[in-house]
Amino acid sequence: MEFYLYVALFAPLVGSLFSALFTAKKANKITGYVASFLLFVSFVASGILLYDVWHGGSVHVHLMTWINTGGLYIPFGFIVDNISVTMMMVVTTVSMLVHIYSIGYMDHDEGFNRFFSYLSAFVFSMMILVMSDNFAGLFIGWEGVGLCSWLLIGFWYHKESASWAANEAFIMNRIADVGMLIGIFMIYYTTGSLQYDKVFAALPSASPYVVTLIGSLLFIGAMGKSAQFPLHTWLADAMEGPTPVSALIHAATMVTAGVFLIIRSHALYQMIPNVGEFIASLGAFVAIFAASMALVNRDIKRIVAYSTLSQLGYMFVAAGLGAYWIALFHLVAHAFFKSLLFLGAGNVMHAMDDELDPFKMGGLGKKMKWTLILMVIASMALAGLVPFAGFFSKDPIIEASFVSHHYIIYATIWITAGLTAFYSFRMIGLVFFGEERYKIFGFHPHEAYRFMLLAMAPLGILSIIIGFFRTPFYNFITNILPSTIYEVHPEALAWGMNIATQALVVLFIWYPWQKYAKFKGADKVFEQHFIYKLLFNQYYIPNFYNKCIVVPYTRVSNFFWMSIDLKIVDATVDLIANTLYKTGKKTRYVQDGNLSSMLKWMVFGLVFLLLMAVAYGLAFEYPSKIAEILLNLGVH
Amino acid sequence: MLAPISFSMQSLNIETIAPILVTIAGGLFILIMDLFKKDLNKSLYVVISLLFLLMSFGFLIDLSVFFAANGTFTGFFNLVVVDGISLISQFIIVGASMLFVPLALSSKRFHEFSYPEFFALFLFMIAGFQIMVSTDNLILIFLGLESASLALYTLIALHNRSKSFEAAVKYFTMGALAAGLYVFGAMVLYAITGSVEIHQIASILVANHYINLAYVLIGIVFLFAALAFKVAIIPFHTWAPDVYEGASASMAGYMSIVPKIAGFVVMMRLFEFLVHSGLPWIEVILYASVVITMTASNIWALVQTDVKRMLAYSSISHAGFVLSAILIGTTQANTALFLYWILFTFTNLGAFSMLWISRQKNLDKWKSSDHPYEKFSGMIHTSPVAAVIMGIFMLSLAGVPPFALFWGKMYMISSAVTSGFTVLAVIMVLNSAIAAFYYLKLIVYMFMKEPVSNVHGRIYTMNTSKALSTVIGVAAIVTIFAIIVINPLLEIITSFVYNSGF
Amino acid sequence: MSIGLGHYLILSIILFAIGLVGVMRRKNLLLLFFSTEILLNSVNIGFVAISHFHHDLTGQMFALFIIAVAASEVAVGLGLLIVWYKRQNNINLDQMNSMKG
Amino acid sequence: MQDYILSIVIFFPAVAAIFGFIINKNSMRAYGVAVGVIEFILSLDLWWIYNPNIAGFQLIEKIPVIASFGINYQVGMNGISLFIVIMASFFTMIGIASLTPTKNIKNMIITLLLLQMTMAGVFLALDAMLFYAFWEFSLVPMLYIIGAWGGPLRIYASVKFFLYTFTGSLIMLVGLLFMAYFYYQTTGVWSFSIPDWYNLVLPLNYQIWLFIAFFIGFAVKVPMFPFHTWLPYAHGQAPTIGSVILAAILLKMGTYAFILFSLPMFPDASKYFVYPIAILSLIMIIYTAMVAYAQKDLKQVVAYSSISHMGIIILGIFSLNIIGISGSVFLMIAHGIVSGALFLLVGVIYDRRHTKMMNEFGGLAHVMPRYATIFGIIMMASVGMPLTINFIGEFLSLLGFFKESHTLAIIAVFAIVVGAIYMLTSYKKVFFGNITNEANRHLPDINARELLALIPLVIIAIWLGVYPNPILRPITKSVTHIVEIMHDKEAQAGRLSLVSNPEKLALASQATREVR
Amino acid sequence: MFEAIAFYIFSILTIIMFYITISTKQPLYALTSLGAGMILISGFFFMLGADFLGVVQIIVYTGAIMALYAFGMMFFNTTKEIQEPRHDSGAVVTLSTVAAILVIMIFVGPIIGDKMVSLYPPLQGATNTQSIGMVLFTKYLVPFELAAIMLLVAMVAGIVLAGKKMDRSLTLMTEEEIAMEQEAKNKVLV
Repeated sequence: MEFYLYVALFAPLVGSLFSALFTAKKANKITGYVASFLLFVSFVASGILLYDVWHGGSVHVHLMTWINTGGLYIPFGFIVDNISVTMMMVVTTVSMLVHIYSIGYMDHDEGFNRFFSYLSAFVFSMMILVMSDNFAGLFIGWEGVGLCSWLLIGFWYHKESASWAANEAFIMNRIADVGMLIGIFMIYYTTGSLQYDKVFAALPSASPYVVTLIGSLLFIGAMGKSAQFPLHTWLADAMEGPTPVSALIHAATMVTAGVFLIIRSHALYQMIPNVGEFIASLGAFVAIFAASMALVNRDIKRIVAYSTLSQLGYMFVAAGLGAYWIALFHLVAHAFFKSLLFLGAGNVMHAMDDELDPFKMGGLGKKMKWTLILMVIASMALAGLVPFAGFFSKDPIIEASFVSHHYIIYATIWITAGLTAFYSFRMIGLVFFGEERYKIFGFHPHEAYRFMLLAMAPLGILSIIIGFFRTPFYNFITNILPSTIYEVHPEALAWGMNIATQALVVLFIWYPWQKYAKFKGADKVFEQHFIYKLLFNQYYIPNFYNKCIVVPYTRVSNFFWMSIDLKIVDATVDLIANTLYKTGKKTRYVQDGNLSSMLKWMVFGLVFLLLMAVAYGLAFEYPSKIAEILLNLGVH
Repeated sequence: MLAPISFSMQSLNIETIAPILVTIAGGLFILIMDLFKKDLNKSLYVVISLLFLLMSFGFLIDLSVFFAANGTFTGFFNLVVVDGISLISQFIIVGASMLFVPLALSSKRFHEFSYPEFFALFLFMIAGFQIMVSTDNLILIFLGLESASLALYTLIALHNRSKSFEAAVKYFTMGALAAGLYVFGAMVLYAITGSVEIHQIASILVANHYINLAYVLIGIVFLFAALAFKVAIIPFHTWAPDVYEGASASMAGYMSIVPKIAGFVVMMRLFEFLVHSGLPWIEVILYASVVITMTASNIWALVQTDVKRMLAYSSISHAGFVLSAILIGTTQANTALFLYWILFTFTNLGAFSMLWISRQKNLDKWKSSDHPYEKFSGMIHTSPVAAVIMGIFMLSLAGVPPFALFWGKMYMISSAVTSGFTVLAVIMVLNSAIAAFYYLKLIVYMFMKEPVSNVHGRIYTMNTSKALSTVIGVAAIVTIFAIIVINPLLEIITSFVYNSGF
Repeated sequence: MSIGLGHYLILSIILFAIGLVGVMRRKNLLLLFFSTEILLNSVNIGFVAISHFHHDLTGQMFALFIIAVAASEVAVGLGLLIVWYKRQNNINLDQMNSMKG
Repeated sequence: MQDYILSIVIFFPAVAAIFGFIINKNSMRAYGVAVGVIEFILSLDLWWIYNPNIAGFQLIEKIPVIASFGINYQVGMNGISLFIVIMASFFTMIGIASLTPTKNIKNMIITLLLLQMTMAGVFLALDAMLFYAFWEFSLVPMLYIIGAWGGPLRIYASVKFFLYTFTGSLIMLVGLLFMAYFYYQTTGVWSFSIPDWYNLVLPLNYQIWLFIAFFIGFAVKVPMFPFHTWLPYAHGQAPTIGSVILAAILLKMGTYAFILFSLPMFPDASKYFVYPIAILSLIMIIYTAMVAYAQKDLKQVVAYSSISHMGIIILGIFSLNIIGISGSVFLMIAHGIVSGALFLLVGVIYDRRHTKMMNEFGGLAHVMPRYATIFGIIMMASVGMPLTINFIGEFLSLLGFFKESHTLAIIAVFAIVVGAIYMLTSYKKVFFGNITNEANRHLPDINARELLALIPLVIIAIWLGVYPNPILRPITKSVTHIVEIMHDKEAQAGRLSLVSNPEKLALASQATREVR
Repeated sequence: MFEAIAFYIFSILTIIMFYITISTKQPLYALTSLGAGMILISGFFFMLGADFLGVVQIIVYTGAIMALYAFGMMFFNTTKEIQEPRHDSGAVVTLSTVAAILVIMIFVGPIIGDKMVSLYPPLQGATNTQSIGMVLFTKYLVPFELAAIMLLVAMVAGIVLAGKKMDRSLTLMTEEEIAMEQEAKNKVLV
């Protein structure tokens, strides 16, 4: 099985390097094909591993030693167990499809080869992240995906906004990584190892305080990668990257790494339920917070991005409440339907020459039937309609929060479920139905390439059917994850709740459908409303960050440089030199070249020495008398 | 009627002054030669001087061997003392003179070298300095000092231009004042102790427990002032920059070494017992002198615009640095003084010789001073070898290892450290840092600036000849490879200094 | 009242001080040289007095050599003054300041 | 030959430099490259000869120089110096190879070769005086390089560089002499041999003063926070090659000296000063990173980034444990490679445009994609991306220091944020966006000569990031030895004496010439 | 008593003479008073029994040195009144007075010389001149010879400096000028 592990891991790297060879060359489809094929290989290998693990196997390899010094031992070790193989499947599947899709999407881009190089590199990093058997390896992948995310967000580097967003994403992730790194230090410090198995074996004997601290610190890392509040702003801005990137990285895989981390460390988080509650609360907050912003947004990709954020919130709710398997399951399902949604949005963008404002579209459904269908499937899955994926993955979270008596969380995410439906179908309505507003702007939309749609198709299918695999998945995953089942009792209540949720969802699908599918013009009154502005401006958080962090940071930096470094530290040094030099300049005319004054200097020196000599001589000779005189003068 | 006095020739130990006699004989020989045949070429006199100096050097070696075997010995009624420090300092004096004499063979003609008397006076001067270091009798010291000084004033004036006259007159006048101070100091000590021999003065004072300390200190102050004038300790230094500037570069280089070592040896003899007397006053005064001399002259050197004048101030600073050895007064410190001075001889003489070979006679650009910094601008492009050599001398003066002077500095600082003068050591190194700036200034001009337009590289070696190149070559080689000779030097000096009780 | 060593020494010191004043004040080099002679002479008195009161000849020796030195100095000093005077046509030391700083 | 291989490594370049005077100007570069290659091969040979079983110094040569004062020509290497020497010769080699045609190239190459001698000398010297001599002399070639080939402020910069470091080292000299004196007091013999000094246990108050004296010398060289202002000038004005060597090697002298002197000789004082120094390091890390962010000159950014990274190195050293110190040593190498590469990269655009101001550029990724790629890789190494060389060093240093103090280490970890901020913004300013300045429209991409210099660096930066063991293992071995010395001394702190279990330490001073 | 009177008269006169020397504006007065002062000093020498020195003082100082100075004065044409600025005499007087007072203050006290052993006492039954001769040619032989050298140096120096060769300066002439001069000289010889 080791062989398959290495194939799964390194095939993307090979693809990346292969594409990298052509980066300076003209766009060449070969790179796309090769990279996609290698991803397929990786997918197959992952599948084989899944088969193996499904049957109770588990692969744990040790490739080589990475760092070994002074009692610290970190190998390149990889583990394929139930959790990682699940993630591998998700990653390889979505990546493979996105790769294929990208061949079409990036068709006319001159950075075609470069794109595939980055994309495959991302997959490789993600594979390391999920397969590593220790925290250091995890961190390698963690940073690796961050790097690739930076590269891909800033892929169109000529756009100021793109490069800005790339840097923002990277730096914000870095801030979170500080927590992560400290957490890793803390783990090493506490347990003396970074291997998962050893760490989790040793942690129970550590003090609860330390464990809490470690849990919190790791979660800070997770917050960054999964864009949880308050580090969420980068995700929306990251939509500057090519759409397949958004689909792969900012929906399906990378952003879920935070959730993966929590799931991976479930042994740790089980020990600290209070941190878990915090995670869940934050998740719930982010869920509704992001959904609210999605309600009014005028950028289809950003809407999807906020929805991703919201869904991540759900996952954290589940993970925080200890329902790890549910979190993981939602992660899987979400990966499929959300990437589908993004790819659909990509199709729309392609058709509209990169126009993103849904208010400039409308009626695209006629020209882009397949896209419409796929998007609707994805949106339904997202909204959690029966029998789409979302229903099987998201509703259990709501139930779990109810069952564990977190009613506020429950209420929050229940409402969020409605909002989810609202913004999804607002977008569908605005984009695909109603008047063909795009004509005013002179667009000529067209359906995407056939194979792009074909690449999306599996995702569509999965979005529909994945929900039915919940039970097998449960059986499979609970081999290592805690097998808590959250069932609402009595059964009637469970049914009632389900129906209520469905009703809510349907209501919130119907309302925007009503409103936006026949959209005529913007609701000016509403747009002037405070809440609209608040939501539209993302609660003014980016502004806040800009004003309270970016600008002050720049100012303080300038201050440090201009006022402290140059004017104090450096000036002090120069001052010493200048003082010496100026003293020299001022006193050099002591030597005025006149013989008389030269002689006077000599005599002056002599007299001065004489004074000293006499004073000392007398003091030496008549100490008692001098003491007496001094006493009379009042000196003691 | 008085009985005739009789003493055997043997008892005089005439060999004690053999090296001195040889130099005097050399001077007389030249004078007599001149009587018979005028207008002989200066090269002849150079060679004759060298030969006599060589003979003197040979006698010194002879005496050293004897000293190494038997220890200190005296001659002429204990008037002439041959001990370690007199031998080492005579080695320095004669050796430096041997390096200096060939500088007369410059390719340009300068006034002083047209006189045979120049060489005669030069040899008499050496004899004077040799006398000065090989006695502890204040009278003989005085006579040696004066005869050397009088010759020196003349040698400076013989350069024959108004600046050199000005220099000579200034030096002379101040020298006369210093002579007055010296004899007054000697008088005071004589009044107290009834002796003019330092070792007797010391033993009487110690026996009387420094009774009437104020008198002693007054005498010391006057003597110190006179000697401080000789070695240019602030505030008795004021002659130095002007005289260095007025004299020819070769003479200035010579003056920075030989008269000073003679002065230091006398100081060493005088202060040897004082610094161990436990009188804090002596320590304080010397301490202050050391610190002020090093620092102030460094600061003044910073702002000079003429290289020779800068080197004058730097020489004052080096003298201050070396004075710390007197203050510390341990064997290691005294050893360090000589080691330092030997290394300084080569480096500083080299540096001044470099100035000497670049001496121009009539370049319109640089009329007011001989060696302004601007003259050396971009020297690396026009005259690379000379620039590199000059750079090495500057680095050595600044105390950059592995060049010669670093080892002297290091050993001197070590002696301070070893005797608990930590603060002094720190001041010493800080001063080295200040000093580095002005040496660096010349390097900056030579290596980093663009060459002055219309100046041919020839001007930097205009005055050179084979002899001068040889001297510079020797100085440069010793400066670069000093590390090889340090160990034997150190061993010899230590044993000499230690065996003479310093 | 008898005259002791102290008296002579004090005289010597007073004369020395006069010499110092002269050395510092005189601007004419020739007259400046006069003052240096005063310095040496004052010391001579001291030496001879000490020699007398201590019954020791060293002081007289010293005085003798000081006289010799004084004579030599005059020769050299006048020589220097002559060359200077030939070149500058004055012997005022205020005119002698081409080097400074 | 192997017995004297270290001397050959040290003096071969110097001899070659002297012969360089007679080489014709036009062939000088070829000569320089040839000498550089030979020197590099010689230093690689050191790695081949290196015996991994010896923790202390090996290949020791000892020739008395000033025997009566205990100064010897003593050289030797351990796992720490080995790699820095290799790196030094490597940079000299590629530095000469990538030299752009400039005036007086002959002088430049001769100077570089002399500089190589001093660098090898500093890291291989085992006698404190020899060390000091090389340490000081290394200033001279650098002074010349900056002063003669630098920018408009070159003279100010070079003189400042020289005087500042010179002053610091002179104070260190006082410390050295004191140390020798204490050794003399204890044993009755003068010695400047560092392995001998390792046997000396000093009372705490002595240690503290000596530590301070050495610290000033090292801190200026590193340069540590309040003493750092010469560095931006030096880098800003120096020619590319000067900056490269300055950043890659010369700065490491200071940190290397901390490990060579401060830790094993003054273990108690080191412990005593951990917090003050850690705080200085933190200031270096955060403050200079912020200052770097404020820069407008790309080279200054890299210069300040150097200071920031040096802060992490210092922090790692003063973790006083094996992980931290090993990490620091590793980071020295890493920072050498990365900052050297960065300066070379800045030199590439400087050669083309004769300006380093970032606002002159923008959108360079369009016209110089290969250059942008390499810059990107090196930049990512600089910000500590895992699987690049820097990460391992930073990770270990910080991890090591985390053991010492949680709070301070936590602040220090913010280095990865502030580092990313200035690096990425600078990168964005230079490479991203559209070409705004027409002068940049037709800039040629990186050429073969520049690639020749950079590609090896990129390869090393990644190779050692993925597989650090070949150098981390020897480093750990030697660091462990030093930490053991510290512990042994701690056991008998207090009196001026020799360590009581010298048989263990005897290994250190033993002339071990095991040849493989 | 006689001794005291003589001492005080001589002292006062000497002081006045030397004061005139340093303060007068007439160089001739200065010269004369200096000579007078020196003769008065020889008086002290005679009073102190140093006959030989007294004679030497008169001969060397008044005879040789004064004559030299008189010659110099004529040469420099300084017989007329000289102008000297007086702006900074305050500092001068202060410095010297302080020096004098300091030293005097000390010397008012007793001197340890009373207990001192004489190292070179005058010979019994010999005149002062004889005693001096005895010491001078034994103990002080080397200084005596050296003094001879010194006088030789002074003589050579005086001759060289005042000589005609100093009138032109090779230092200031260019090499070409020197060569031309040499040629001219050769021509004359031919």
